Amino acid sequence: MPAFILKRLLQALPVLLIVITASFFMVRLAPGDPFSQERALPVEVMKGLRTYYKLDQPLVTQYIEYLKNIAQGDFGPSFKYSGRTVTEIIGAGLPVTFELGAYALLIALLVGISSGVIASLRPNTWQDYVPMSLAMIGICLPSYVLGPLLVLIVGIWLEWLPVSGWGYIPGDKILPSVTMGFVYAAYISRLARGGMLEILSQDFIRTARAKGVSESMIVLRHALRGGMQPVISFMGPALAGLLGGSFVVETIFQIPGLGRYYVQAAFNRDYTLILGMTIFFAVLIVVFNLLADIVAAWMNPRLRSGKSAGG
Amino acid sequence: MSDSNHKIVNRLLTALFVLLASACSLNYESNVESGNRDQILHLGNGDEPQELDPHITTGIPEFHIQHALFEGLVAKHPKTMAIEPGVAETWEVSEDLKRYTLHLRHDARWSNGDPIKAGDFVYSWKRALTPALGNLYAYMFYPIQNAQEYFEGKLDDFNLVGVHAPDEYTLVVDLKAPTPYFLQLLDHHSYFPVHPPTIEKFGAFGERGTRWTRPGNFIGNGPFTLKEWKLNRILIVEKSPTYWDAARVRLKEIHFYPIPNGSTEERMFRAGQLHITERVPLEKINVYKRENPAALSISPYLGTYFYRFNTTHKPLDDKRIRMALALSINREQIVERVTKGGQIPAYNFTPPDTNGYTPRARISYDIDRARALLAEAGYPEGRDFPALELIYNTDEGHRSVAIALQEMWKQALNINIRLSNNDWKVYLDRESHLDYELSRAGWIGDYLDPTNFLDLFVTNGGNNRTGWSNQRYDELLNQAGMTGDQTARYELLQEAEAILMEEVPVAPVYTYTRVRLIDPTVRGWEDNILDQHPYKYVHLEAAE
Amino acid sequence: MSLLHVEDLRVHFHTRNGIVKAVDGVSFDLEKGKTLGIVGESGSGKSVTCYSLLGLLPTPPARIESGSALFDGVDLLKVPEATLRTYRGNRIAIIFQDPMTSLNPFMTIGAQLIEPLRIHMGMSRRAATDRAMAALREVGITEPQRRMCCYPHEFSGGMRQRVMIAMGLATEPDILIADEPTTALDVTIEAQILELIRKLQESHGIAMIYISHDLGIVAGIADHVLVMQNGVVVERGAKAEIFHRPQHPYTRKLIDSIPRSAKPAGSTLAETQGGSDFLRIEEVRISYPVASESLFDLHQREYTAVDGVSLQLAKGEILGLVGESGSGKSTLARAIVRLVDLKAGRIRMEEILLSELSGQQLNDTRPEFQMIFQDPYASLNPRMTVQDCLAEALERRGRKDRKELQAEILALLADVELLPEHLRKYPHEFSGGQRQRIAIARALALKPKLMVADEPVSALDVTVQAQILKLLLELNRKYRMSMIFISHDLGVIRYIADRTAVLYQGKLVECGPTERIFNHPEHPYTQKLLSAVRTSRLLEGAE
Amino acid sequence: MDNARSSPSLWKDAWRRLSRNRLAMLGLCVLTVMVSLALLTPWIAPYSYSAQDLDLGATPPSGAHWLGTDAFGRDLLTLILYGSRVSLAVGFLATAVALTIGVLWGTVSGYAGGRTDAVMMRTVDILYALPFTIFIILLMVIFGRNMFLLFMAIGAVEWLTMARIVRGQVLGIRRQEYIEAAIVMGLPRSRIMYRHVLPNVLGVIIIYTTLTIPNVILLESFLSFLGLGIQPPQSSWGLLISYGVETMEEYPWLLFFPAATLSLTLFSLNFLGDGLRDALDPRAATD
Repeated sequence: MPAFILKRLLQALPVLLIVITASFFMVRLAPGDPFSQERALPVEVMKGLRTYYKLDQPLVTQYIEYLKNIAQGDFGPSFKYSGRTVTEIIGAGLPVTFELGAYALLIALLVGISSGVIASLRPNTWQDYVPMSLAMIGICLPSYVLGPLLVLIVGIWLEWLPVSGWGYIPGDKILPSVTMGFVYAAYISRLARGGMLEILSQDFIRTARAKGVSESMIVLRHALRGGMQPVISFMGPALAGLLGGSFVVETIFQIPGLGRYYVQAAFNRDYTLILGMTIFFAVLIVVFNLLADIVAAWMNPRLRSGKSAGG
Repeated sequence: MSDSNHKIVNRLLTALFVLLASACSLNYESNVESGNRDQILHLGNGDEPQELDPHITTGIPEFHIQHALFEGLVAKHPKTMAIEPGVAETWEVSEDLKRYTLHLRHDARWSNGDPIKAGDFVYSWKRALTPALGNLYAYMFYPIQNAQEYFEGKLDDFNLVGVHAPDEYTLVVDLKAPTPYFLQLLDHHSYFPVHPPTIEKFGAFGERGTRWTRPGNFIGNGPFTLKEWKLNRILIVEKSPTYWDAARVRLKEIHFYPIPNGSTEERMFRAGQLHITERVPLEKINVYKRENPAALSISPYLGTYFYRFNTTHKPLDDKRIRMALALSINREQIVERVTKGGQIPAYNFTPPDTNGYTPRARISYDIDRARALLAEAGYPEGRDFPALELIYNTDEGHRSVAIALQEMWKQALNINIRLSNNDWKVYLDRESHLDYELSRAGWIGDYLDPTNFLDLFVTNGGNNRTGWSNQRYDELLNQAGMTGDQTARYELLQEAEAILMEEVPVAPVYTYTRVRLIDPTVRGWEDNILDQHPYKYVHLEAAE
Repeated sequence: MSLLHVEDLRVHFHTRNGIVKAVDGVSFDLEKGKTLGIVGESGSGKSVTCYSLLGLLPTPPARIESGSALFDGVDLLKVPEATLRTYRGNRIAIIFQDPMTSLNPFMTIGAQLIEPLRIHMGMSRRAATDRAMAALREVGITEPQRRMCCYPHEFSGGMRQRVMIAMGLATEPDILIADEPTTALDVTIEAQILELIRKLQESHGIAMIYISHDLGIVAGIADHVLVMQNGVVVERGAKAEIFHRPQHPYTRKLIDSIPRSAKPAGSTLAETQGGSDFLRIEEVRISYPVASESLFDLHQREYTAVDGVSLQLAKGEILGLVGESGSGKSTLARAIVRLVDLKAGRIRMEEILLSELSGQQLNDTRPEFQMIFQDPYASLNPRMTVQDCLAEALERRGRKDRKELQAEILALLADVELLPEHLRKYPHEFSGGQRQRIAIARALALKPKLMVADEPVSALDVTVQAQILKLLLELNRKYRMSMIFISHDLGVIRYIADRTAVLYQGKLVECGPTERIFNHPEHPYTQKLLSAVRTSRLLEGAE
Repeated sequence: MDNARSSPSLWKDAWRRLSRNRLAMLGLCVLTVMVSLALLTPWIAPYSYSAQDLDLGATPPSGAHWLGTDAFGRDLLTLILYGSRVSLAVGFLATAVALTIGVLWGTVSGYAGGRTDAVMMRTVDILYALPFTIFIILLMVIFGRNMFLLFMAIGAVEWLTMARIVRGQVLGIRRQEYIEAAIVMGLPRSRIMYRHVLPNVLGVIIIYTTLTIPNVILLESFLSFLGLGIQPPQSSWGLLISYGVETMEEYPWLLFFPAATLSLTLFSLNFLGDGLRDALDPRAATD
């Protein structure tokens, strides 16, 4: 297992390098200038800016320079937010995004797993159909619909919860977390149901029943760990998505997270910020895919040691 | 089996109920309530400010904040936009209208208590004209003698530029030509002063992005000073005790919220989290008109919404075609049914009553004439007319106007227009490279003068972007630039405007309005055509 | 008054394809301290009978139509679920057939052992742990402290079955139901487990229901025997009566199916062909990398499964390969068909050096040597009909026109005694024996010169086992096919193999003509193996 | 046709079983109706898709406009019908692209294992991490804008997850004895993957596909915002929904009907998907 982790971490290096290289050139090839705007720029200004940000040098030189800088942890200044470095911008959004992602994850897991498990206990009865229909609605209700809908109902009509913000007013973290978590909950619910149905038909569940274990304990102690395997493998990319932030949710709820930069930095052609965000996201992907594999192994003892016993 | 399941279900339902119940019991004071008590104005401010340095920024959100943090040599009356004293208490203009002598008030102070000297302005303007800084608004200085030459590097010695400080409290500015609107420019953020020791403390003279604009480092000279700036979250300014007119300032703090999304902003306003919004989503305007007209504020805005024609592209190189397209726009319907924000149909390019100038030339709504022109140009009843592409940057409002126009042109002229939205930078790229056929555009005036609009279309002007060129037009504008007499000047501009409306490189659609939601407790916030709101006149008064 | 009295039990399965009468009027009594054996082939309803007593059948589709099961004055078939739960694992315990799937792979052995003690006896965690460790010790597991923290996959099959037994006995039940507890185990282990169960039963005075398809084992352990066929009891009586004076033809068939004779005369081809160099296995060594446990230990450790084995096989000869699990016999078989690579040594078939082939060359040669797998269900693609499966194999030798293909398929079916109407069916629709016939037909379709059969009959009922063995012998003769036949069942080997090789811990310990090995085993391990058979098959000893 | 060679019996049997599943057939019917409506739209739509009535504006459902009109006075039913042409085409075709690449990639990666697997899966990681918005903008610049590109762009992102999921399944199946049996038979790798591995991961593929289609339909609206994809006056469900959200308080029908249409499609897809999965599992029928 540890050798496996080490191997995967070593694989991460070329992955990151390729991501950086590809993004670097993709970003430069994209049409549009980081400094262009409605009002025409005087040639002198443009020249001044390009010199200032060293965009007048050959692309390869810039690339090598960039690699050198990031090796030292310097991601450069943002082009758009000229007074801030990329590191500072990401650093400012990171805690918020992670917190939101963590709450959303919690909600997604709680709601998703419990509804999926409940549905699996009595397949093809109302107890199955109700949560599964909700899950399907969750899948077709994207967060840009669900978010405003929740705000309208809970925030404005019922006046139960704040409509926006993050940590300004007590309770303002609830709606964004729910909005972000719900879509994932829908997927998890379906996956959990499938996994549980599979496990509940296994022989060892019969063994547990033969031991006189109560139904709830059978679910909690005997079936859950195995039944969650599909959820775990889904969680790798999902976690990266959750913790990488969401443009939509952050915009709807006015949350100072990172998600908005994926789209905005690209729109602004903020070269350094795009690259910074890409690297950040790539690290998340690598780490969480690895983590998902590790957790899967931890949850499933058979995968823990390299090879199963017996011939 | 089933009873234990029910137990699980019941437990979950109980947990859900407890969660909701605890959520309901949350009771909080809204921003508006607490703001009214403490004189804190909560303001929606569009995008996150990219920077606070007045010599670097170009955006409106930054401008709003800079107006609280800095003060120029002169200021404007909140309602009439008439020039008022700012840092300069008095000023004289020479006979030939080319020399301004400004006398700085002695009690003007930086927020750290330093007195503001005339030399600070020379320093600041030199900084604003340093190419390395990349000041996009450097051209605002071009009326000043040799400023353009210095900025373009043709001149190295700043002493030759027409700005001097003969003593600590006098500033002399020499202009290239009589510029009737020059005083207005002094209230523009690019003319704002910066505190030289602070600039030097945090970086080199011409260095971008230093930390001098951060809370704690920042020194300004406006009625407010920077208290807190959290990225994408909030920017707080508080009343500056060193401001010379501090007695008049009644607000204790202003909270600027960067809210890029209009729907979010509107919901925040409704939940009492904002006093004033930056805008109102299209579809909400009618709702407020109907249900809460008191909160809706619509005021004319110095800006024109128009369409550019690529005059280098067939068949748009034919002015008859351009005219036909321009004539068949039902502007009344667009402002009433599509934009809905009280916009004024625009039949000429310069907005009406721009500092006393109202263009006489008009493009009317005349479908019959449009059809005749189209037929004359070789496309009777729109036959064989190529499907032109109309580009616009991705935005709900632009899309709506484009959809309406598309159908209008189809109905009136039987021609097909393809719409194509582009992301902002691609749109700019295509427009400036004349890689388009029709393009949506807008122009907001920086100062109250028709040349601010008509200058756009001089040959090879950076903002022309239509490929259109007219010698007479260029001459007229050049002449107007030399003319000091306002009446004679306006006559020249009228003629230029007439040429523009004859040749139609652009089709004006409407004159902008500013649509905001304003809480009734806000006082002293006046509507004006430049959308400038000197905060020192604003205060909050809770309605009893 | 008997401990358990079952009267007219009827269990039906209501499926989409109609009602299956799985148990149709079964009655029996179980006395304290006695053992009741229930014998029958798979599908005879013996397991369903026992599961229904504890409410372990999935409802639907199963439904108990009638009957009663009085235990301790209570009708087990009628009490509510909650009451029944207090009996399960407490007063009535059950040991399931397959210890691989019946233990929860996600929980430690300890956690699973402790569970019934905590539930039924209300023991503290500590007391339960002590009791569980004692139970482990009782079933002969050393170092119980350490084993408690292990997961099932870390145990061998025999150990797992011991754990299952310990779990069943820990609460000291009144009745123990053992559902084929040794079927999946090696002979030597089977003997140990049976011995263990019997000892424990005696010392605790437990009544037991022992279910098996193997009459030999039931004969060794039961007091009374019930023979079931198609949900009905066809014969019942004391052990000796059933075995020595079987009344019902089915019972007789069951007894006759037990392979205990030598290879039928005249079925041997090898001598007539002469020479023994059809297949030469020379000094073969095979090893696996073992995952390292520590981050800093990066060099791979190896586990040697087969260590320097040399064997020869003549054309048309059947070589039996014997050994317990872990002896390397399966690994060797897989190496011969090139599913596993050799670390050293060579394998040569006629002129071809099998062990050196690779890529396209290997693929082209593959039809020459085929394999029959242990589990016919796992080795058949669940989504292919018999038609598709055989057609694919036949076309491996080149495309054929439809008629020719169909004719060949039918010929193959006839060879393995399947019917044409089976062609459209999927593997799951067949019984175990039929599935193995399909697998054999698939292997035959390629007309191999060498057939490697890895425990081809171990998963089958005795009667079916006999049929398949007969079939293999016939095919061997008909196609003059050489065969390597792997089994842990010595009876089977004795019946089919010309020569027998014994593997122990990856090494070849003995090799020679089958009858010689059986009558005069030389190596101590071979002797132990043979004596184990004698202990478990008491019937043979009695004869 | 030579049935022994070409189509395995699996599909024929699957269809037979599927036709007995009432929910699945209901789903299939609804989808068929949707697709036919989409195909017939130009003939059956009550209004022209570009016809505006600015003076009418947004009106709730009425006799003249069954589902109401939008702010331009356009008939919502017409918009949804024309939108279905775009959304269904995108939903099915882009998913097909994603499916093809993802399944191929995942199968090969999972089946080959070892270094090949590592390289292929890390490639997936890389593609996950690349900045999508920039990628789309680049695509448009290089290839111009058209529907084909839209499918490619959507396929390019959606196949990644598909590949991961398929690989996971294939890893499990690779060690099955029937795969070893196929190897021993000397079947070429491609055939083993196609005939033995793929049919046994179909269940998961189908379920994930039914989840991908709505995803793709909604993704289209994002791409349309970027300028890739469709342009007004054309419409799609995704666009109608996202514009409907903006006006949900004033004109709730503009959100409700497009969202309901999408949900109906998804429900049908799900029923069909579940049915198909069961139908493709020969064991499910009698167990």
